[in-house]
Amino acid sequence: MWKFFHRLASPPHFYRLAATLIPWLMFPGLLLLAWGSYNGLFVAPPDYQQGDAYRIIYVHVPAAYLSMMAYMFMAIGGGIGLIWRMKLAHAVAAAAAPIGAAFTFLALATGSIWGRPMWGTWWEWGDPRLTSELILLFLYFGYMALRSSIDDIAKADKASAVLALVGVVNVVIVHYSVEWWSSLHQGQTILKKGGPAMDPEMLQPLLAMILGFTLIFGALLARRVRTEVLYRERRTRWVRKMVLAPEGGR
Amino acid sequence: MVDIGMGNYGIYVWVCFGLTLIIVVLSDWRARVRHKRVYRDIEVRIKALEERE
Amino acid sequence: MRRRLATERKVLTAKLSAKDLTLIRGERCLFQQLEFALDAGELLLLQGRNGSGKTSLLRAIAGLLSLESGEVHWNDVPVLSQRQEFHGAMVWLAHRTGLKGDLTPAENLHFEATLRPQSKTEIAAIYERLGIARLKRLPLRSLSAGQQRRVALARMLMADVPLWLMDEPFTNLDSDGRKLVIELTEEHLASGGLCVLAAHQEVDINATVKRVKL
Amino acid sequence: MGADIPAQPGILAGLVAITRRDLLLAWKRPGDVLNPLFFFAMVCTLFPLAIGPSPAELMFSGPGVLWVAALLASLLSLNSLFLSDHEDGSLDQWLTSPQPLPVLAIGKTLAHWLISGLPLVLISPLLAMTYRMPAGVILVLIFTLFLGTICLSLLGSIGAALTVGLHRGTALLSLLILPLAMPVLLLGANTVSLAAGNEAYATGIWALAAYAIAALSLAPYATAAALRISNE
Repeated sequence: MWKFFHRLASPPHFYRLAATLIPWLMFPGLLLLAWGSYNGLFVAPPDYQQGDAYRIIYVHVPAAYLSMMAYMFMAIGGGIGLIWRMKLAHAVAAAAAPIGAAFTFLALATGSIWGRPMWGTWWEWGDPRLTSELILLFLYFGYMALRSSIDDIAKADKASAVLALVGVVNVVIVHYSVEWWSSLHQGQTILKKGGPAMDPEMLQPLLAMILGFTLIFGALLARRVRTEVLYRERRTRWVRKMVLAPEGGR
Repeated sequence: MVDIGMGNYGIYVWVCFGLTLIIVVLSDWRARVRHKRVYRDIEVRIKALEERE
Repeated sequence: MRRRLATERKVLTAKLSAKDLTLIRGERCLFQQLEFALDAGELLLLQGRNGSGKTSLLRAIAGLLSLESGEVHWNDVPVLSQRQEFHGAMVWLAHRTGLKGDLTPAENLHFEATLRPQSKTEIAAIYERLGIARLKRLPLRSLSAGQQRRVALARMLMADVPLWLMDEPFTNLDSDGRKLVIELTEEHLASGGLCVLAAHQEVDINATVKRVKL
Repeated sequence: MGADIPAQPGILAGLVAITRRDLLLAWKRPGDVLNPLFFFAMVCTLFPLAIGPSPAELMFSGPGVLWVAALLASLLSLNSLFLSDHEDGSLDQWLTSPQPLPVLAIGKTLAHWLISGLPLVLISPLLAMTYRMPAGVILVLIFTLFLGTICLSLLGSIGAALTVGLHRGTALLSLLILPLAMPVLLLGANTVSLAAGNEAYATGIWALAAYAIAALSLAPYATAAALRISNE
């Protein structure tokens, strides 16, 4: 087991493994998305309260969930990198940030579009989830700004790892404080998300979408980590050998 | 046939799904482009070094 | 009296060594597979041009830089696993003195005294020796660069530690000052101390000198 | 006396010394203390000019305005927290001293709070009065600002440590710290608003106090780690 992890952490091994992994994540992910979208859009019955507008949750919920998950990847990757000095973990953290920011943006945009017919406004400060998500987007911006303003990669890795760990504690605090805050101001009824009462015909596509999104996230992450690894290892012998090999290494 | 318009909500729903598609495709495309660029830069540098030796 | 004996004993066992040190800063490899071993009473001279990595090596020894590979050992234990003990046994004279221009030498040194174990030597004697006794109530920024350097030297003399790290200690000093630095280093080595000194020129000193060329 | 080991300065001695040194430095350069204070007062003056002098509106927006102004003012002084110590080599000396770095970080943060946080708390009643805040609410404001500025100084020390030595430090620092500081602002300002509306506000105070304690026990470690990294 330990040996497996050790090999996984070796950059050339990971670089090759990720390349074979990407299609295996990408295509099932796309299939699940297609199935989930079809069933979510056309098969699942309309919600008795929100009508067809609720179908936005099929993209909003997975995006919101992945925005958190990407942040966890950043924080955990950074933590592992700091404690065990594992360079691959830092590469994962660096790669997760832009993907997480993209999904956070998507969650915000879909939440806001959903708000238009439901609340009659594009932005409702009273909704704690949207507000937390906005703060999360700012946290991503801060993280990426810090990373890009430090030239030395090793230093950037460590500094942004500290920031991500501090940020993860903050995300929890933001969540609860914003919830408290919106309860003060009698926040509007918020987006209904799942729960035991949900019709299986509605729930199944949602689960498929969540799983599909996760696989796509994995594929995107693997692709970006490959780039990070390649760049960080640009002076090593294995990269040199790969580049000079007749068939190349993509 | 199903109702594409979904009452009055169709436009919102379709925009959301469209946006999702755009963001996923764009993310993947950008990641590919970045990888190619990094690879090419490294290739150029290594080959230049190789020729000098 | 007993105190001094204790200090001497501590110093006698002291040993600074390193193996396989490699440091990469940005795009450049500053040194590779560097090694040295330094015993009590010995001076390690780091020589090299400007920008050859002398300061980086000193910073790495002090534990301020993380190395690509290799470890520095203090008494055969890796420095990073006993940071506090090691830092309690060293003092470093850096290019940037770490003294505040707004404060007087006395105020600066009063603060410094709380950071490290202090020797019993009278502070007045140290001021006298360094020739800064009459300056101690003036703001540091009103002193010349050489005088500020002497205040930084006072910090080293005040500390009761076996290991001195010195980065270009002769900068800004007049010939008297340079002689003084040599004398102080010789005394420190003679009492069983260790010293790592980075300089771009030759140092004429009466002690066992080991060299690292960068 | 323990004769066999050299006298090792105590842990608290380092904390006290570093705080004392920073206060002494601030004493010799009073501008560092006064600038954020003036900034705070001026931002608080801007708002009535922008939204009009109607007492009802001022009473309504007072807590939020005072809190946002306090947040921005404490942000203003953060950039210089470790900057001069980094530039003149003091950081190198602390990092190579046997004193535990988190303790030194607490000392620095304490000094920063005494220099830039506490004065804000002290002049806040004056500004609150111009916003027609009743005495009871002012008391709540003082208390929340007291706890809040502690939180902000602690959070800010992490950001200042992360950005020390970077070229675009100031703008970056705000970008890093503001999202982290949002819960503090939210808790503080809303607690005062609740008090102003004669509603139960104890939850906010407790939450702020909990935040301050958590920050006090965790932030110094993050600051220390960040300093080690930034000073490489």
